[in-house]
Amino acid sequence: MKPIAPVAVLAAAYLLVPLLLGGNAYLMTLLVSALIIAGIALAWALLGNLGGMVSFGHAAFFGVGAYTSALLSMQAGLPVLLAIPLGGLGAALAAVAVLPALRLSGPYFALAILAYAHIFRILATELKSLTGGSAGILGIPGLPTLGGLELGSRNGQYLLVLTVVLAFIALYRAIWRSDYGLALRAMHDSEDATRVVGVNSTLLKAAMLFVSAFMTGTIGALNAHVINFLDPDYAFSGAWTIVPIAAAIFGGYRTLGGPLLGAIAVYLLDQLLFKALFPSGHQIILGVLLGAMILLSPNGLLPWISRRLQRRPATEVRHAAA
Amino acid sequence: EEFVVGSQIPLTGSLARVGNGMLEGIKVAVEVFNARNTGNTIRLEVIDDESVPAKAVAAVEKLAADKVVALSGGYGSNLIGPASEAAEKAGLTYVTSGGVSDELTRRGLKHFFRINNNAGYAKAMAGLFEEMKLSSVAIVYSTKDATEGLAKAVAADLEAHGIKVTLHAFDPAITDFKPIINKVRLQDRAEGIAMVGYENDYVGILRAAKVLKPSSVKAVVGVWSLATAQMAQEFPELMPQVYGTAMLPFPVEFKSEAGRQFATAYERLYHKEPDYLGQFGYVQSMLLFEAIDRAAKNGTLAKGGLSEELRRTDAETIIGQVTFDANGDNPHFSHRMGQHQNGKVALVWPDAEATAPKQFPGVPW
Amino acid sequence: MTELILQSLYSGLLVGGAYALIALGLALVFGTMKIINLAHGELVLLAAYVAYTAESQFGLNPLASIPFALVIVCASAVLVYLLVSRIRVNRELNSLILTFGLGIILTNAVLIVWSANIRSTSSAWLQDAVVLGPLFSMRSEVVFFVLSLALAGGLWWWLSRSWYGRAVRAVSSNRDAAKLMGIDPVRTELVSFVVAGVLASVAGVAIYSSSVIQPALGHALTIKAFIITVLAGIGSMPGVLLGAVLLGVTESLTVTLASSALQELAGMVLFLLVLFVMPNGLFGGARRRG
Amino acid sequence: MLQLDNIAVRFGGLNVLTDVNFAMETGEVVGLVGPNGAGKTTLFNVISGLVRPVSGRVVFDGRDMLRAPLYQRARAGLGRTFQIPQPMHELTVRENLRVAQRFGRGRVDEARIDEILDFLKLRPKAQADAASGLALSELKALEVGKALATEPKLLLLDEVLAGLETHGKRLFMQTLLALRERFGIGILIIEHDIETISNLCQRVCVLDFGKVIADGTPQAVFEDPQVIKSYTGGAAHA
Amino acid sequence: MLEVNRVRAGYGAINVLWDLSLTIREGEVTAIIGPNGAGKTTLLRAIMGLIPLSQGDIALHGDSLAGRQTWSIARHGISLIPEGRLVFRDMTVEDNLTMGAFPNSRRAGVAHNLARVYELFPRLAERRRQLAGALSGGEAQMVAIGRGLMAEPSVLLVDEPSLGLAPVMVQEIFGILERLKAEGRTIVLVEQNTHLALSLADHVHLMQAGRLLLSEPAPRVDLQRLHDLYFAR
Ligand SMILES: Nc1ncnc2c1ncn2[C@@H]1O[C@H](COP(=O)(O)OP(=O)(O)OP(=O)(O)O)[C@@H](O)[C@H]1O
Ligand SMILES: Nc1ncnc2c1ncn2[C@@H]1O[C@H](COP(=O)(O)OP(=O)(O)OP(=O)(O)O)[C@@H](O)[C@H]1O
Ligand SMILES: [Mg+2]
Ligand SMILES: [Mg+2]
Repeated sequence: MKPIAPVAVLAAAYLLVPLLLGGNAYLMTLLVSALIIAGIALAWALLGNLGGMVSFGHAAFFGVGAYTSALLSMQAGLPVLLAIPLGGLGAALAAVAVLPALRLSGPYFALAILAYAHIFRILATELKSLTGGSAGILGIPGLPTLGGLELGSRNGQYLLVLTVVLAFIALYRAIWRSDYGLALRAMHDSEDATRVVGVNSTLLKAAMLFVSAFMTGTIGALNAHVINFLDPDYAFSGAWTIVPIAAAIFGGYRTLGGPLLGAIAVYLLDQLLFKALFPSGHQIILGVLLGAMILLSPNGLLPWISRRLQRRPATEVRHAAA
Repeated sequence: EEFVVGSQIPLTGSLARVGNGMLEGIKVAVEVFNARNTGNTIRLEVIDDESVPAKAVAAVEKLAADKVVALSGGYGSNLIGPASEAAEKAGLTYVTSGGVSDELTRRGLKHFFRINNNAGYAKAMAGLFEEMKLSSVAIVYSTKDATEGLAKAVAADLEAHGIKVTLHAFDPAITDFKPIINKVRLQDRAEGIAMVGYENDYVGILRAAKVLKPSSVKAVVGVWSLATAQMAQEFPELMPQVYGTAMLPFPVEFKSEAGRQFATAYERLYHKEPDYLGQFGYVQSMLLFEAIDRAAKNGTLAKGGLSEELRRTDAETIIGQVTFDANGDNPHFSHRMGQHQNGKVALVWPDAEATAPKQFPGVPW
Repeated sequence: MTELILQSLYSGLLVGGAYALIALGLALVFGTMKIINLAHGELVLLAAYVAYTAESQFGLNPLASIPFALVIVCASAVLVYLLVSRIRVNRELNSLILTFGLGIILTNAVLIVWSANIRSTSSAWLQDAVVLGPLFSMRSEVVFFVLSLALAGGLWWWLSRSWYGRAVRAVSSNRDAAKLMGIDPVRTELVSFVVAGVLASVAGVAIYSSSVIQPALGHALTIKAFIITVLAGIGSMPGVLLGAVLLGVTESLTVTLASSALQELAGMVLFLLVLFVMPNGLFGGARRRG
Repeated sequence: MLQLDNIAVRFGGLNVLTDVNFAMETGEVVGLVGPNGAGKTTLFNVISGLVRPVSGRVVFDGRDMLRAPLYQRARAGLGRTFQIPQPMHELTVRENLRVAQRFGRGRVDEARIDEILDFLKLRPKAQADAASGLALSELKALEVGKALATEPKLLLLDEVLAGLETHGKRLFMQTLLALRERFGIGILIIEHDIETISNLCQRVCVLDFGKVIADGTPQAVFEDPQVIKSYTGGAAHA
Repeated sequence: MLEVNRVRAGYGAINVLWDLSLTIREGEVTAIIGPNGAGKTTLLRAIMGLIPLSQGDIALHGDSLAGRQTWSIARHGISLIPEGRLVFRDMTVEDNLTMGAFPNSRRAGVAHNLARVYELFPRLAERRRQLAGALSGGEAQMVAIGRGLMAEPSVLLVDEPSLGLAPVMVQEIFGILERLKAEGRTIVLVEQNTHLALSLADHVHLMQAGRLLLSEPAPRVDLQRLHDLYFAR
């Protein structure tokens, strides 16, 4: 893409959107929700594209991040903006428990991590004294006001979540373009081949798991302070896994921008358009959309768009590092 | 003048069934209210929150943007919590009966109102057991929030009355209850089984009990969604003698004019017997609409006086007396207990409301 | 105590049989095509609702409704396959989102057609108690346990002994090589989807007969089936049966010896432990390296 | 520089290697031959760390390697190829070499990569995807390329010459010998072509049923009646 | 009987075969030789329909095979023993071999043919219950060859059968091919070992860079000239 394009997109996201839509709390709420999903989708795609691991349990990290941050801010009284990254760290810490699963591959890994999500959910339900059990936590403090910017307002939430997601994209891109990114991609389907040329694949995979868990946990923490509420079923809901996966694949999980684009497209189309047309049957349309997308453009929306726009190959992951 | 009332309610997703049930009652309330010719009419705007908290918040914000005057709806404490906070921010009155968690009314919200609560259910269930003079009760409950809270409250109440209680929590995902009931049969040797869960749990527990036939048990008591017409019709084998909370007997007999009005409208719209979800949805909405009417007439509605108007409510309704305290809770709320008797549901507790004596001891097997 | 434990083992065994029934179809399609059919649970559910309609409208015993369920569910399975077979790129991941979309469509279609109310059989015959000494169960559980055994055995025979079954495995192992043997991969895969549809039909009727159904159940069924498939070792039908029974027994023993609130936890911990000891599941063969 | 003591490997009930003792010096070129399924590739797997023996010792460059993970052995200077080529599927040919160089050797040197590409005649395919787009012989060349890019001290070659045209084989052997001269690396090569082995190696080791049945100069080994019976079938003089 | 007529084929945008024409005669052994990357394997894949022809036609007994699916070509009695093994890794050795007889017309002879293959490769008999994915390179090659023989094809295409086999086994394989030739089967042999190939062949085609450079009856082939042509780039 020409350098102008990303700048234009950024300017639109930071200036145009709040200026034009900022007055509409409903739209901004939808956007924030979409960005939350985009953040998880991005972390999921990172683990898949770089770590070569498909996860069916990112809800595990999302929930741990959310609970960590909520509890730190409420019980230890930490400032919310400090508690959020600590939520990410908490999720990364939880990923330590997941390390044994790195020995597993393919669907075995995918489901092992799903099992972790279930286990964490049950622990959150059972550890009543800490988490409040199934009653959950109401009244989680919202985002603070920082230098005059009211982060707790819908616009503030939008700007903060957007910034975090973009920062994650930048991190993802940096890893991808490094030699480590190359080695990580090399491991897919050929782990032994990569190890006999000197790559410490276990370490690299573990690192990707931590990064992905951190991202997901941070997003989970952000969401907790946006929605001000948590309970085990919600925090570890399978929806935090499956919707981002759908969004990532829909947008093009092999591209940097695909998960973000996919999440926003799917969420907004569903909530704004389909729901308005068919108030209670709109999910059917969403299903049709997902299926049709895969049949029409198997690489996802972003590659499809860039093909249309530029008649040039999309900036797909595998070519980006050349 | 026409006022728009919003309803954020789960019509799809895990709470679809209860959400739809409550919505039926809300719609009946609109019908009945508009037919009264008070000079004001109500139009309903419904948004499905898909059983997802974030979408519930978005729904409230959309409704606020569409200039609704108040909200009636919501199901599930985890959806009502964030949604009612969004409503509070928008200064919108929020009336519900879909979440019994005590937390909801402890938040000190100015615009939040609820016509039912945990305590009312616990009172009814424990009251029935105490009346039976059982020596021991096994409480089998789902680890969900509402059920767990209720089970604990009932347990405390029973123990205070010297009844021996054993608690069996179960994960909502489980389908085979035989191992639990077998513990009740062989270890607890309890005289009563209290079920605190949802329909699918009741069916599972009752089936397991019918298979194992614990001989010590003299009564099986559940809570919501159990002593209903629907259960009587769909599971005739399982229901005989089973107790559950019920506001109305089945077939419905209303003593009051208000009740008859509700039942006729309900049957005209849905061609079936009204159930408890519909009743609660109806009552909460009716109280709200009446408050809107009053506020509109004395001119406080536009000035944000609706919540104060609603707080002044003191009404005898088809679920009993309703008033609201400072937190929006209804201190009068107390449930009644029904029992499945010969394919019908009779009210058996409290005595004042009873339509038939309870068949005791009695179990479905 | 022994009586409790015996009953618990027996209950776990029967529940395991039901789990296996739900998982077999998913395991077949996954094992032979590397396609995770996220709509599998919905197909099972569809069969259950067909049984419900047959019973409530026409008074048919659920067992007698199996043929109707077969027709409808197999047709749906064929439809799913026809769509999946159109995926040209990255079939393993893309089929995931396609079948997820189909699952959403089916769930909501079921919701619209049958409403959100819970349903279950009212057949007294199926609900009757069957008592074997100290062991109690519902008749439907026993009936479907036996069916489950028979189907797992039949499936195992089909895959390992019949020409068509072996062809199915050959296609999954190496598509090009299979074509060179004269195998039409599309037809073979279609056949395995139809067989999966048959299994889903029986599973659906079993669920309708022994427990309670509602529209949102499909997704949970898929996950359960998936977990058992992986626990079994992908592609192994005896593994599915063993894994499912192991899971069922672990869960019921947890209820008996500890608390039923921990039953899911125990199941998941068992799953992880098995995988950590046997990274390819109970019956998954290890691959040669180098 | 490489020493194997009493290596034994079992798979299930199958003894694939029993009591294998073997040693080679820096700069030596040794041929490893034997019937199909004798355990040659398995021995490579033991040396490079893919298979853990039930007993025995692997010493390389004075270090006990038995517990060392794969990547450490590679960094220590053990380079290997796979009999069934295992390219890094998602990368191009050039990227394959780059990863090997960056992680096996420690730093990237594009000039060296070009040199390797030229030597293996892979230059025209440098941008091709490794997984699709290469003929079998090219995949084998890529195997060698990856191993060379790590700058090994000992090169383990598993049937890399099989399927090469006669002339290509000769060229290849010459370059290998040149490499040995220039960098003093040792080569252990599995090959079924007796002529090639005889020309290339000073020493040949024969495995049969997981045991070393002969070890010596090519002439001596290929005249051993046991070797003729189980392996060459009298083809040595063809 | 098998006519390859001005065929162009390749992989996506990369074309490999350039207007290649050749004839394979019934009952003969036709050797196709040529340097690495000449397109020999690609030709065999094109005949089997594994890659589409962008131009030209391939006909068996006058019936066009172009556009036909691989499995239907295989059922027509053409069988390929592929290079690079292509075995069913997740199936046992015995199941691998059995799959060779998948076409209906071949199933009757399974037991007999299986016994014959085991006789040829005793090593496979020992390993019959082992998953093919765990075999050694040479053993897998035996499986691929044995599987090809199970089909009793009327036309057998063999891609580098000697690859990875120990010298004794190579002799065995060529013995088998010799016998098949004697039975009157049509064989197309791609082989790097020119010496061996020529010893068996009736007719020789030399390919280079996707074109046919030379086509001669085997007895007339001059090794030296062949050698020169090989490297005339
Ligand atoms: N993971 C495994 N499981 C079971 N058997 C195995 C495994 N790996 C290797 N084998 C067996 O060990 C034996 C030796 O295999 P290996 O690959 O070392 O032979 P090789 O000498 O390299 O033969 P070739 O010349 O055919 O390549 C073979 O019979 C093979 O079937
Ligand atoms: N899948 C593929 N995609 C793109 N190009 C390919 C592919 N397979 C082979 N090629 C190219 O086609 C050309 C011919 O390959 P082919 O395998 O037919 O050669 P060959 O004559 O069989 O060589 P060898 O002796 O190495 O087996 C080679 O240049 C190769 O790089
Ligand atoms: Mg080998
Ligand atoms: Mg070739």
